Amino acid sequence: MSVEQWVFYVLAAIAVGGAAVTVFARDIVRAALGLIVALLMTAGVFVLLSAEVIGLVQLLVYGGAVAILILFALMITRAREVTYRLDGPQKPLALLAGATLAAAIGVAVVGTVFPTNTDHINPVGFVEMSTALFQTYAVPFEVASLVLLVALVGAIIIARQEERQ
Amino acid sequence: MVADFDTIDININVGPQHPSTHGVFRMVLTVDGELVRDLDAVVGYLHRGAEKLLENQDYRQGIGIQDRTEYLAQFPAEQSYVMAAEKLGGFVVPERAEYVRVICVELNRIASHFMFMGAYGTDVGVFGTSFIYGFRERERVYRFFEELTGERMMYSYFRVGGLAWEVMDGFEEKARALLQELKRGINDINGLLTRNEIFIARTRHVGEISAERAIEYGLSGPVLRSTGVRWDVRKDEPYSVYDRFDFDVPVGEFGDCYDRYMVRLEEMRQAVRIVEQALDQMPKSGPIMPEKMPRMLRLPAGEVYVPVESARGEYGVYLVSRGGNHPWRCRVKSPCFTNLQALREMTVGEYVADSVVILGSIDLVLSEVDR
Amino acid sequence: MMPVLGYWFGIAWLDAILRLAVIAGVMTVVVIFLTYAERKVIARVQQRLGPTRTGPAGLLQGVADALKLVLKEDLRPTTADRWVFELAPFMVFVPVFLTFVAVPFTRDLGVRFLSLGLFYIVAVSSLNIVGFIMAGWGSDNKYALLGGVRAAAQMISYEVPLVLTVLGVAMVASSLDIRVITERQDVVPYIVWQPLAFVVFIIAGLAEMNRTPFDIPVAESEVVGGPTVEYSGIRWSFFQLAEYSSLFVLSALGADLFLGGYIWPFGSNPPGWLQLILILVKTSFMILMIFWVRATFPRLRIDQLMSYCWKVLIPVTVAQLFFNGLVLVYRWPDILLLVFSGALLVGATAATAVAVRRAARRPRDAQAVRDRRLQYARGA
Amino acid sequence: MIPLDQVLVFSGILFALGVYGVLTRRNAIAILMSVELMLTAVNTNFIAFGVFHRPSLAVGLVFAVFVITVAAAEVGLALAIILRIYRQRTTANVDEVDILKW
Repeated sequence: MSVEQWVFYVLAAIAVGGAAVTVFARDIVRAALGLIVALLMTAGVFVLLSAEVIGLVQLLVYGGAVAILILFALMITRAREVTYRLDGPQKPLALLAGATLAAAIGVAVVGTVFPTNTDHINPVGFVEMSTALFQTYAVPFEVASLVLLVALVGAIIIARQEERQ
Repeated sequence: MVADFDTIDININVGPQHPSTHGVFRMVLTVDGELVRDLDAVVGYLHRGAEKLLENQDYRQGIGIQDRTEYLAQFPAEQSYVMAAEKLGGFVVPERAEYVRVICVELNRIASHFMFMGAYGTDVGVFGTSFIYGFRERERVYRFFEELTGERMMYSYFRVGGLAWEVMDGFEEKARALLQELKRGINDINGLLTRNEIFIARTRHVGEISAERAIEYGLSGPVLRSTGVRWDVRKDEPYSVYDRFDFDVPVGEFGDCYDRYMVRLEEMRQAVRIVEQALDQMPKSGPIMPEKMPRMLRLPAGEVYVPVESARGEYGVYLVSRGGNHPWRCRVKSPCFTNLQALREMTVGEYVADSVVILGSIDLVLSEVDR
Repeated sequence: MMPVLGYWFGIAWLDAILRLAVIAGVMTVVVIFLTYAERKVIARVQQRLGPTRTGPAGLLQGVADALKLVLKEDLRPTTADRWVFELAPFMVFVPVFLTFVAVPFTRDLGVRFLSLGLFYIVAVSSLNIVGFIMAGWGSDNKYALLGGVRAAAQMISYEVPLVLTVLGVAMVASSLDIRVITERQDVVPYIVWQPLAFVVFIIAGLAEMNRTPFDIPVAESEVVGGPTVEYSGIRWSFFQLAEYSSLFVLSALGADLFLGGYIWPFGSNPPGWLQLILILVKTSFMILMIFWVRATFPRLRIDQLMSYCWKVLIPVTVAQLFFNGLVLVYRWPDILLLVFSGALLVGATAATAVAVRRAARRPRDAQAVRDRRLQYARGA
Repeated sequence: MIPLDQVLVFSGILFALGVYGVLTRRNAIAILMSVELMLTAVNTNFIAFGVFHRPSLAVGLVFAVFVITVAAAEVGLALAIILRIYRQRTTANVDEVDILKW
């Protein structure tokens, strides 16, 4: 096995561990910290897959986003003062559903024969990707930025409604 | 329809061990995020029963206790005490002694204000520079006092009736040289802080209090004058020889932290003016104690209250004598204690960061608050 | 920091580990002497001597302090969230460590030269926010929590202008490779074309590093050190290490991006030793400036900090970016870059100063302001 | 080199964990976190297919960028909504927020 493969296994294992913490932890702050571990390690996987730009975007976006998530979590659950139940009674069923889904995906992946040769990465060049993003898909990109803007404005309006009343 | 946004107000204990409480003072802040909702000032950590001690010391020994009560502006405290005793005993202080007292008191005021400037800068967030500047200038004054009295802080230099001993040789020249240095020091502090935008933004309109409320609280000193009330014991109820000097009483406009700073800064300049005039007018020779002073001081029965303008406001000593060589009762009206009352009103509704700035702007001396 | 000579020993992982070890060593030494330098510089500003006792002219003071910190007891509050508390210093330190990797010091001296280096540094350096929040939350201390929340608000906000300024430079250089950006400055450094970007870069950088006048999260006189208040010994020294390393990285980056790095003013290919001297001089200049600011400026308040970021820095940097785009796309003469950027800089500075002074002169009803604030906080 | 199917299994596990989280959590913010996990898993898939396809498809990466954009917008909006609900109902528990009109 190549070094890259080992690195991938380590990253993937940590990412899955972090994800597990996210969904199993009883403390919401720890869940958020688990989430950031999972996201960072996934960013590492992106870099391994030669998609450095996406990996870096992932770092940039989620570093701040998760920090904000934690803040909100603190604000809303009063995690230290009040013992807060994060999970509902549907836990066993959810576990079943999750496990089934994982199994199904696993089976599907192993069973599928991909139409192209899939044991080699073909790096997408930075220029190539930029061309795709800003020329071929310029309109969706603009729309996406518009979505962000609208979401931002909407979020502000929703969160600040009191002031007008 | 909208329910209360039910967040928990956190109580934050600022002090008694905190870098910005200027001594062992404690304030319990109830904060909502960064906003102060309530403030509970807790005093008494430095209570030593100074007033009770005064009752058990004779009049001369009491002077030393006054030094320790107000350890940043010792001379005004001494002055208030000895003036009370003089008033009870009917002593007439020689003119030369009065001038030396005024010089000491005003230099002491400058030293105290320098201390304030330094600590205040640190409260607002300057990394030590204002502190060092302030202490450098204060050190000059202290060195001068050391030469004059033999002590750096606890002078015990004033006596009922006059002064303990004659001033050192070259008093006048040394004082004038000191004044030149202090003027430079004032300009240093002025250049460092006064026109700094961040300093303005941090202190302007912060901790405002109106003139009416200030008078209702009985505030005095720079805190009162910053609200625009032109009231200064030296001007309005002149004692000692203050009526012979030409000086201004600076007042502020809004009663905020910036005004309190500016009033103190201007007061330092005025103090320099007073000292210069005093040095000019001072008799070059003459007695420093009245002719006939008894060896053991026994004051007639009676009671008397003598306020002076200390660096922090009206510092008054209330003496009750039943005859004998020590006061029967002695109470100190300390300016900080009264000024501290307004802290809550000034702070509630401001940000957490402002609370230390406001506290600093009151210029606390905890030993004087707690006594 | 070493010449890039391909893989050492030809073994990738060994090479990586060696490089990391070298960075760790270099960073420690740099930090030790930066703390010494800061104490000396600030002492000079304050007209005192600073450390003089340990070693010649106090040079070993930093080493002594480091030793002391290592030997100190590592305390943890009993009520602290154990793992969050213990991992927080690393979460603060590691991103800074990672940014160090991508900064070129001379043409051949650097750990790794990435074609996306600038983007990499910006992305990675944003991660230590999480470390500060972890420290603030994990300590179970109200000062720490307050500081952690402040750190989050501040660092997330100031990341935006920081990114926008380096983006301006990247636009002018039309590259994200820091070496390429530096080498485009062989005649004119980018501080000339983008003065606004340079100033905002330093301001936002100060805020990202929690240094005066933006040391609100760790304000000594308010929250007594903020997130770091419960830390001692080696864990505390990790925060210190992170702060001074990021100071160094940011200064080196600023020198590379704005001051012509190892190239300007000696044409496109000065000899290696000259490159090293150039970059060190420029980095020192940046560091000195930051120390100077620290010695003389008061601290902003959190609301002023935020409104300064969102009302001043972000609009002007976006405007600059917009003008850059116009100039570059329509191939207007380069001097217009300077004109626009300079005009924005002067305008923003003057507007801010005037606004502060005008607000200072205008009376207001203090009690009403405070009541309104309290009411708003109650959500009513 | 990393085989494609291993990457897919990895993303599948992440996705399944996210699904589990969404189903089991009651706290709105915790649900949001699980959704983020799922989005990342999807992203991994996009990128993996993008780079393993021969000739490589920039589309996969472009899609990943869009997913991240949408995720960011979603976090912002969702947090605003959660905050709003919390202000009115003093809870972030989705089981208790079951009245659509009042």
